[in-house]
Amino acid sequence: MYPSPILTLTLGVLITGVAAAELRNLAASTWAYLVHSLFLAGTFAAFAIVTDSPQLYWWVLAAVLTKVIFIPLLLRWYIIRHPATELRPTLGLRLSLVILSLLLIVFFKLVHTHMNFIAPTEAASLEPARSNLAVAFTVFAMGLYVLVTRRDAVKNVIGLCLLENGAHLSLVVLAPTLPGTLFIGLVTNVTLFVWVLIYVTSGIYQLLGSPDTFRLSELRR
Amino acid sequence: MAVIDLLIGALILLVVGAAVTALLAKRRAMCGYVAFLFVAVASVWVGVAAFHVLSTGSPIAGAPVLTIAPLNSSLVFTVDGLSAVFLLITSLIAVCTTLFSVRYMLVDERYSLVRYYPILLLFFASVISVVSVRNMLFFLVFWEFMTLASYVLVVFETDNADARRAGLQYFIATHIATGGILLATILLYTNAPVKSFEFEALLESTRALMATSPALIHLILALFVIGFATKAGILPFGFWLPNAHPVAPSPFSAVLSGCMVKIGVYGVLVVFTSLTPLSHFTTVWGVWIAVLGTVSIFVASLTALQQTDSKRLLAFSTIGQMGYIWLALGVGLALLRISPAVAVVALMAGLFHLVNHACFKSLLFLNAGAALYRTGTRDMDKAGGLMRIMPVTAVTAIIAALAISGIPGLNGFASKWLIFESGIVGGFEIPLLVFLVVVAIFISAVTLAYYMKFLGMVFVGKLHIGQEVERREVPVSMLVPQVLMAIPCVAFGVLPMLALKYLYVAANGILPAGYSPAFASLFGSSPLAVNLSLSGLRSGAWGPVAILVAFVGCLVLGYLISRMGAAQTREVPMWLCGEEHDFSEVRYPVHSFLLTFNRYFAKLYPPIPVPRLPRPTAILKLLDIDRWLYYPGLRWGERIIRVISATHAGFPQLYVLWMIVGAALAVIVLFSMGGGP
Amino acid sequence: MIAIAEISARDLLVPLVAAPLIGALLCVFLKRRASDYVAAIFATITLVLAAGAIGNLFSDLDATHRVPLGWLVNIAGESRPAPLVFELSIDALGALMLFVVTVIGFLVVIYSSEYLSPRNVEHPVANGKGRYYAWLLLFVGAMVGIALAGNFFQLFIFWEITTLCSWALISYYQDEASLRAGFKALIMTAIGGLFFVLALVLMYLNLDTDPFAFDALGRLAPGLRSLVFVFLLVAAWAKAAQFPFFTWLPDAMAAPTPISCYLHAAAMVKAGVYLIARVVSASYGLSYGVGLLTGIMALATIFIVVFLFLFQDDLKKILALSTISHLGYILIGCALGAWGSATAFQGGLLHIAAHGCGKGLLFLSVGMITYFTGTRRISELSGVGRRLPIVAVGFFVGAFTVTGVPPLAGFWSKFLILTGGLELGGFAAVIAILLLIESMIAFGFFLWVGQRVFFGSPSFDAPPAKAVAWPMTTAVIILAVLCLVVTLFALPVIQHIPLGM
Amino acid sequence: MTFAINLGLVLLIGPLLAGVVRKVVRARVHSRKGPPIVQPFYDLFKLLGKEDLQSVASQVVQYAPLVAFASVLVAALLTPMGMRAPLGQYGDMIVFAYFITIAAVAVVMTGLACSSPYSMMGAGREVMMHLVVEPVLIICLITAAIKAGSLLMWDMAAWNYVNGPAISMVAAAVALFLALQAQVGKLPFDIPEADQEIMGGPFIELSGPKLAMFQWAFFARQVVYASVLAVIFIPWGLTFAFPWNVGAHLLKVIVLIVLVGVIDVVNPRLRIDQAMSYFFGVIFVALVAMAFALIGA
Repeated sequence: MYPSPILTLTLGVLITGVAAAELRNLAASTWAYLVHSLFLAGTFAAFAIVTDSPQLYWWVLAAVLTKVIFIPLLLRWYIIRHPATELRPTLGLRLSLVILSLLLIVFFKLVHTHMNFIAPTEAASLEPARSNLAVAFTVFAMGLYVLVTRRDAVKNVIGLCLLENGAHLSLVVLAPTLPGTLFIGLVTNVTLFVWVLIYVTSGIYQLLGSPDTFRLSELRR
Repeated sequence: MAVIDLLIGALILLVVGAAVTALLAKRRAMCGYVAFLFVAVASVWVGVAAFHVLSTGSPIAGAPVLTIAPLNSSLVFTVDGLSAVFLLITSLIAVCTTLFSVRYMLVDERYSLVRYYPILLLFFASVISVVSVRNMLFFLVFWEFMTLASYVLVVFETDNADARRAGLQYFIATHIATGGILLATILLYTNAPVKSFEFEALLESTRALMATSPALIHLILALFVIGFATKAGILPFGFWLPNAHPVAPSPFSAVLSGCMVKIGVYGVLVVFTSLTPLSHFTTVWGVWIAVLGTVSIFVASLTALQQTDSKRLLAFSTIGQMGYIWLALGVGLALLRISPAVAVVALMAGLFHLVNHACFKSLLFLNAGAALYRTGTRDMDKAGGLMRIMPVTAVTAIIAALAISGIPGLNGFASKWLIFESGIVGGFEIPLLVFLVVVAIFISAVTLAYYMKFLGMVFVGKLHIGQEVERREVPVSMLVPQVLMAIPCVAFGVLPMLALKYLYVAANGILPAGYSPAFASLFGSSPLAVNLSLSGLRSGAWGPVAILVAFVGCLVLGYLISRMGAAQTREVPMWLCGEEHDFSEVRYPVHSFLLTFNRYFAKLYPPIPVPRLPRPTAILKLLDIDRWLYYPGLRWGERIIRVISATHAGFPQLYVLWMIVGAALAVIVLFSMGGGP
Repeated sequence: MIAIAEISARDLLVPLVAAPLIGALLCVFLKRRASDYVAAIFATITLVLAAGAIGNLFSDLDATHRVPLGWLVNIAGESRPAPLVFELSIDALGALMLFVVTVIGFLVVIYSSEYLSPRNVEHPVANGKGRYYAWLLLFVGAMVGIALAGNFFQLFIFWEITTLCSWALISYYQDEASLRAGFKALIMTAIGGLFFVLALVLMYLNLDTDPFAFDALGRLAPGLRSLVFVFLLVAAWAKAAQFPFFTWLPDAMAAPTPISCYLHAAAMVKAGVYLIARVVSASYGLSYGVGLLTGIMALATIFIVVFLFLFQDDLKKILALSTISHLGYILIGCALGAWGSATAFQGGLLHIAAHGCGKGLLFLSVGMITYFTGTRRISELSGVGRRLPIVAVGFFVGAFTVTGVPPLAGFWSKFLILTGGLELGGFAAVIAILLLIESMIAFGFFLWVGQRVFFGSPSFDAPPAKAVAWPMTTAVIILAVLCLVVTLFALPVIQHIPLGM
Repeated sequence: MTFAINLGLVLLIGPLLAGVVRKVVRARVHSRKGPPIVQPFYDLFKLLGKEDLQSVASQVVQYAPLVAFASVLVAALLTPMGMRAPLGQYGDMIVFAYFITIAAVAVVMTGLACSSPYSMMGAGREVMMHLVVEPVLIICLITAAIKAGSLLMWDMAAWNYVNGPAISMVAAAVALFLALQAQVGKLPFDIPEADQEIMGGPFIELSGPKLAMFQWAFFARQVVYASVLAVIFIPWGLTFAFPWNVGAHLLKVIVLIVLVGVIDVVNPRLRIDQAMSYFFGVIFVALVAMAFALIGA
């Protein structure tokens, strides 16, 4: 592993991702996510420069607009109306940090090693794409981890966003020729999705008095 | 205009009349008169057409009205001699009963007339149609429509539980009988060389089957005979009749007994003359028909003797008299191959009795109806001596009762006499027939006995009615039909040759050409006397004119003798051994009359037990597939589903977990399948 | 401008399917009276279009008019041409079915406008009529689709739509019983539908050209042909409520009575027998065995029903049971047709129309009884005829029609089946005679029921506001007249329906 | 002339024979002198002059006696009495049987019309007796008809004369003789009238000329019945020349009626059910006779 701007950026993506996942203050978590998204956009930009593909600039633009501006705005819109502290997640902070770190390391290592199995293409097996793709999968796994372990609806949204970010990051590696407009569509879709989720979460809060997703089963009654 | 168009016109008129009367049903009296108008015109037309056929002797046929191609059948109205006889009696009865109904049906305002006149008119239309088609398919259609219409009229008084029960019994019994006829018809049709329901085609079918499968022919003929016997009220198949006839409105009882049951006879005649070639089958089934007829004569008449309900008595009497007709037909059919002369006379005797019975039985039902109209009861114990207030009704009733009991000089005697003559002479060939005739003659006396009872209890004797009964004759519109129907009773009695001349045409028409001996050689040439020559020799004689002249002479002689002493008349009270009783206390009850004799035959006509349908619940459980197959299956499915549904707690984290687990599994599987690095 | 005479049957087929569907869509958004009118208008349009299509067909009854619409995605690759699966067609058999479903559909829509009202004593209905009409018209559309289907595949699609609609309509009142009944009907008919799919798959896999055409069975190998036929037969049994799947039909009487009338007398159950009639009509070389299976099972159904009659006190359930047995009659007509008797086959087809009219009439009459009295238990009713004479006429005409009293329509159909059976002889004759016996028993039973319910002293007071019931009365009268005359114009059509030999 | 002979036989000889039976048989058995032979005529003439008492004003009661009288006379005219009957070619045995029945009908109608419980009871008994007795006559006559091949009564008589006695005819004659007792209304079968219990039954309300006509009709009917038995079943003496054949016939009739009288005197009355059981037996005998005839014996 050798230092390169891209890897540095992706490291940033990882660290801020962990912060967004683990911070108990939702506002702080949102800020962390903002930074995370910025790193992501930076990664896109770096790839644009490295691979010299102009359409990736559209990606950067779209990522900045949606992930850095709109989604944090939406989250903020929610947070200022509701309690700012996350509901207690299923795992304690320390334990969660340990587990998450282990998960990230193991996952990164696993994916990095067996890249041929996941993306049997020429480009994906080479650095920095290889590490980058591993990071993308790690972020994806992180999102899943957040989704599974967190009770708070906003945290789930953030987890979902992380998951999406992972996916989008992998797109850069696997399908850099994807038209910019299509990517704009994808991220806009995610934005809409988040908007809907926030709306629903707000409704859940009104109904149940808490954003606890574990209590969603009560809605069936 | 062809003569047949009169018949078709009459049918159209009746159908139109049905519609018109249906619209007028709210205005009861007017509805009746309008119905009468339609029926009268239609009857005259039909009567003219029928009489035309009888006088010319040649059948008339119209053009096809309707064709059903898949079954090679077309509806053609045809009138031959036999149909003409039935058409004539139908017209007479139709006119008389409809006129009688006008006032009779005014009484009970609970029931809407929309169920009476329109149906009655359709009924007449169907009867006319039944006897004027020569296609078994349409015969059956009209036949069953006739049943349908008559059912509606039988249950006219729907509040009456007896009527309901009788109607149910009637329709089910006759419908099943029709099912048998249908089956027999189709069996013939399927074996026909030319697939058609025309009588001619079915005749060929019978001819072909006779050679190949006689058992099947016997089956078919049995179905036909039983089917038509059911309709004709022949016991044991006509058990519905004594229940159904009394409960119908009296004018329609008259139609039932006078007209509808006769169509069963028409059916049998058609089967054995138009659908079956002359063969030993005719002989065998002729004997069976005669036996059935005799059974009916015996059982029904002896049961009639026990009745206390006037209309029920008349209904049993109908069965008995139908038995006479069947006996005659049976004799005729049995001897058709052996002795044409006797057979022709027997068939004519049957037809003659049929015509006569149509006249006097309808008349009797009208008489009973008139009594019912006036007194409100059919129980002979509750009303009696009506001759005092209803002389015309009573006199016509006496004429009818004496005619049906076979008092010489009236028409019933003439036909019975012919039946006995032909039966006895036929007995020279088939001895069994003589015994049947002996039974018939014995029962002739029984008939006399129960009509004595009927007359004695209802009409003659001391007046015995409730206070509320109006003491006057029924309205004129009810008297005219009675008088009209009494006329043929007397006319055919005095001049039987008048009827025989036309019946010969009818009987001749249904027999193979040139088969029957000449009219004069059978009945002699004198129009005033029947000089019967059955086996070549002169075998019997009935000269009503001469004998009636002698009878009147003797009456005058007797009158002169009785006036010899110039006796004076004086009114005295009834002699009750010197004691004084109110008449109603000492009135002899109907039940006691002939009680000793009736004891011998009390069990002859047991009441038919109403079948109690068993309800085998065990089989029901077996058939409840839900219970032992589907619901248990469903419960098992539910159990499995419950297990699966436990994995769906309702919050998203769990689903994500499942997804992860699933993805991991998939990866592991893919990995282990060798696709891995 | 196009002259009316120039419109051919083909031009009418697409609007014919579309009209009820559009009506259904509109009705979703409408409230009480408005939905009455819209539904009536679209039912009328459907009826008129159907009349036009059938009328056009009369010029050449042997013809088949086709309107091809689309092809199936060719999943089998390039080795063979893609089968045509969406096409509307009309021929004599389709016209017969079309007649039944549109005429009775129209009458049921008219009838429903009054039946579903707050005045209904048994089930006062204040709202929800839009939903009702939407499903009903969708149902009519689906049935029209079945009648006009040009091949098995499309028939199947509309077939499943009817299953869905029946579920919604049976559960219309949304009480415990009706929800259960609707679910039961859905499950049982859908399971039958699975066998239909199996049959379709088998046909597709084994035929290179036109695997779903109606004559496809004839082109299969004999063993396979029987298998496919049996699969289709199972589907038809489920749909037509035959043994052993008949149990959903009596339960489905929880539906509003006009729905019972349409689904369980005229339309849905008839889809099942229509399928078999199609197969028998278009296929050749059906083995003796499959005919035997069809016949024996139908016979078993018929006699089970006769037995079940004894235990019923519910008027509608009696009608339901009777329906089951009459579908058995039609299937027997088809079975005898498969054995080669054109007469019996025509009888079976005629029975589709005759029974549709007769049983429809019975259901509508019983519906009026419940509308006015609030009960349909035989033991609680008497003297209905005095209060509701038209209903009495309707019931008796209907009963006499289905039990085969001449000159009503049922007589002719039963007569033809009987004749066909006796013509064939052997076991077919036995079947025919058993049918005759059943007919007699059913006749006696219906007569008894009719007398019990309609005669005697009235069990309830005079119905209020007779005038409002005119839609129901009209429907009853029209059907009663149809019972009398339907043979006259159905028989010429039926004559032109071929029998595959 | 045949008219006169037949009518004279039944109208004059009938009452006279009754007188003979009373004088010769009954009085002798009672060991008393008895009334003169013409006593029945005295009775009749006396009745004709008596007052006619009416308890029920009924046309039927008015005319029934005349009808009974006339019908018996017509039956007599149909019966060959030693020679061809005057109305023989206008009526055969069935016509005869029906005409002789009319008399019974008249009795019954009278009984019913009077409406007295006694008369109605009597009428009922009359009907019942008629029901069981009349079949015997009919069956016996049919037996003869089967033998003769014709239903004309003279042909039957002629056949029996020419072809001699047959088993069936003898059996029929026996049966008919057993029935004769009831047909003429003598003990033990005078159940319908039964003067001692129901006071004349159907005739309880009759008096004067009406009773006379009935009585005269019954006197005549005795002769008619006896004549049938005599002429058809006991055919000897048929071909004698004119006065002799009538004389022989008269002789046979007298013998028969005296025999009936003897039985009448020495027997008590039966109950109606006993009588019916008895006649069912007689009917059986007659049927056996007919069966013999059918097999040609």
